[in-house]
Amino acid sequence: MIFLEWLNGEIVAIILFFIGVYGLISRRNIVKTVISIWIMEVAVILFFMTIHYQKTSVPPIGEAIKGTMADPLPQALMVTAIVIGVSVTAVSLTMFITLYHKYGSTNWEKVMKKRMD
Amino acid sequence: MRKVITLIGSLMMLGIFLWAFAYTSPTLNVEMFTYYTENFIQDTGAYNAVAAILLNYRLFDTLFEALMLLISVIGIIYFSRHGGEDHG
Amino acid sequence: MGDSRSEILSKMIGLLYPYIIMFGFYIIINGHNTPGGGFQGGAVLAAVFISKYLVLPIHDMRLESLQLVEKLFYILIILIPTLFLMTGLNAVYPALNVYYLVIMNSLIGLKVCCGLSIVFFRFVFYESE
Amino acid sequence: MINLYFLIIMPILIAVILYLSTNKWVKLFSIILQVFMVAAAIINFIFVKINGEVIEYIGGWEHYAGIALRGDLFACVMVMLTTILFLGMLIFTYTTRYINKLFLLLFVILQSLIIGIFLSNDLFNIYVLIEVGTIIVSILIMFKKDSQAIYDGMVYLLVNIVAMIMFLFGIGFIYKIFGVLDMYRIQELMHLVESPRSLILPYALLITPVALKGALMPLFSWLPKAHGTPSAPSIVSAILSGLYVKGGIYLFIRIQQMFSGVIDTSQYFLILGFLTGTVGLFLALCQTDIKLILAYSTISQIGLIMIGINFNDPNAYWGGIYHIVNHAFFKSTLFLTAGLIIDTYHTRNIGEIRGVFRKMPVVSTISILAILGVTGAPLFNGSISKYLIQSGMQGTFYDYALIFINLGTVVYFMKYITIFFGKDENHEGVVDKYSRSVIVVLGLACFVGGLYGQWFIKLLFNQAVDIDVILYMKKSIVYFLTLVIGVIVYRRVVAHSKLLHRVREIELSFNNICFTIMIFFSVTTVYLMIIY
Repeated sequence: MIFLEWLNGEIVAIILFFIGVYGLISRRNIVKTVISIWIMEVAVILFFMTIHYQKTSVPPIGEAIKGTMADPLPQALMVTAIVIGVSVTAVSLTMFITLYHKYGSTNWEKVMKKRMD
Repeated sequence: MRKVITLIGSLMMLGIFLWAFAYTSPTLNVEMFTYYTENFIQDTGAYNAVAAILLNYRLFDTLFEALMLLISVIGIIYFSRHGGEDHG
Repeated sequence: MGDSRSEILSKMIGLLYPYIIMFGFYIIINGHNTPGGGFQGGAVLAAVFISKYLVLPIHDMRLESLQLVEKLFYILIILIPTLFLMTGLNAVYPALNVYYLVIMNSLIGLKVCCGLSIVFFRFVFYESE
Repeated sequence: MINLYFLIIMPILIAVILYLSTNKWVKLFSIILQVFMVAAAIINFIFVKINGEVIEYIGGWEHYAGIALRGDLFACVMVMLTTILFLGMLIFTYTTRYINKLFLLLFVILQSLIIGIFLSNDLFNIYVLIEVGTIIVSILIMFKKDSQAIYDGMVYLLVNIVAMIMFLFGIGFIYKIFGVLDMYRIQELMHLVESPRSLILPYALLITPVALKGALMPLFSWLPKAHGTPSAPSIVSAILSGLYVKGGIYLFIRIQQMFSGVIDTSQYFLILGFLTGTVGLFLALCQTDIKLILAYSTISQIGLIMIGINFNDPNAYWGGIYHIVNHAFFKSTLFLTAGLIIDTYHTRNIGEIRGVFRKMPVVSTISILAILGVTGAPLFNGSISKYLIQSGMQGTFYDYALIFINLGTVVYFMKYITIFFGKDENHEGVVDKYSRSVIVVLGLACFVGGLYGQWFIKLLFNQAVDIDVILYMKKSIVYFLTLVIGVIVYRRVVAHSKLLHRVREIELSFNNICFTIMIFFSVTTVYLMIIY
């Protein structure tokens, strides 16, 4: 399985991150923008999960043999990051709905042009 | 056409990212990891290290995280087409 | 919207209710010893409100009172650690820390439950038209 | 000494309680809270000035396990500035209609978030604070519902969220490498790094969002949207332009400090600072909306600050830092007076506003004081900081670059100043006494900050700078020459130019803004990979 050796969590996270970036810079649909942002968020969460991870790691609960526990800090940070991400997504979707009803379009460029007039 | 150009652009950025990533330093220090896994039970009395971090060590983050939810609820009501004016 | 509900779905969710509530509170109260915690349990508890809506799509949820409750919980969430942790009481009475964790987890769980329910109901009531 | 966490927690707590109460005197209570905050910030400043830096571990967890708040002199000065400005803003709007409980809640929470950003020493904590701040700001800039600019708010929100995801990614790399999140500890551990190359990726990931927050050259397109949008109350614009942008500059200084010794990018950011200053002033020249002129002027001044703090010279550095403080005063004064003028004339177009001086003499005088400050007239605060920035770079390219930027500043303020002349009979100018006293105090601060500039720098930063009288006189002569040339340039070139009108129409779409963020990131990475 040499092919899978380099395909670890970090690389997957980076590739996912750039899928999100591609979505951001090429898609003009606002909903797809929000989805892309969430993909980037997930990529970062995945990256955090791989920090200090070993194949023998056990969950950070209870007393474990020294050195085998997974790092609890990234997990705690990611609980925070997920809550923040959910809040941001909810707010931006509400804003999108209002924007859609005001300008009648889901396209960034069209909305921008209508706003200028 | 635009999609092809942006695809190539994203791939180039990915390439630059991976280029820099290849030189990125390995782990140099794990002092927080060691500290948390060794001390959290004595320090906090919790058996779940994540809960210990969220509520004891990094409580300040948790306060603002809860604040974030509060603010986003206000934001959702405020940005909505319906209502919001009757609040506050 | 309500017409397309299936009988089976509403019956089944009706049966599942108490278990969801129990599961949510289990996650919250044992958050300091087992996997879980305030945020996770709060999300599960919010599922109760959401499934209640699926069973019985009523539109008379009082969102204002939920918001009020959420803010009251938030005041407590700030006050309790300020009085307990920042004053150094936790170093003086380490035994109290377990109670502190349980209380904080419950408060955060209930607050998150309120917050997520409001978000859900705002979208269902107002934004889905 | 008042505990630092108290400065952050207490306003939030009181704001939420006030929001829930049904008391009529909510505004009065929030002003009392602000007075207390100013007092607390001053006490802390005096304590830190006498006893040196304070580090406070929240919850008492040492060994970097908890979050640390760091109160050094710079942070304390910024906190003091924050509290003073917020007190001023709340007094300014004491009688305004749209200030309801919700506004007060958000505004006071924003204050404690800004204080948190200045005091926090933990990278992830800063991330959380900025994220909450972003949502609050996007609500605040759309607060006046009658002229709601939801597009501007949405672009502001999403652009900042994208940038902050990059910041989070950078934190991930930092944590993976150093195993801590405390900025001082990371700085201590920097010596473990073998080659600068191994830190390029985290550095670029952290500095890109910070440059966006500080509105550097290609990344400023969100700033005019946020600061110049019609739906933003003028006190929100004043706070954003005077203070919130400085959060970005402040973080920039902190992060540069953190990586100091390993990665040095001062040349890169010096050039970017020059570009920011130039592009900002050209765009400011093109605008006809008075709020947008001020917003782009902020970008141009940020360029100046960046030149100051990145030029390897102590005088220039402290000049840049002092310019942060000065800019907070004169830009908030300008935004407040512009808000009053807009309220009177019901238009933002510079061509339709005439005769402000006759109608509102106090407001106009204060505006002119602030404009003299911003353009660096002798004896005003801008002149001291600009003198200090320039004094270290005698005869270099940047010396002339600064004179050029200042010339541009004079030209676009010539355009701004036209609103004060002429006659207008149609509108009634009413300014209540609260607003008037606040702008008078802020405007006089511009003057006092210039007269006692040297003394203030000594007081605030414990830093002795010497101002050479002859050189200062020379600079004053240069200023007057600039003024004359500025008037000529404005009369001959700018007033009739068609090109400027066309530049005004250019606007980046959301996709392009994201593209510029990624380009900035990639260029930074490639630049660092080449030089190291």
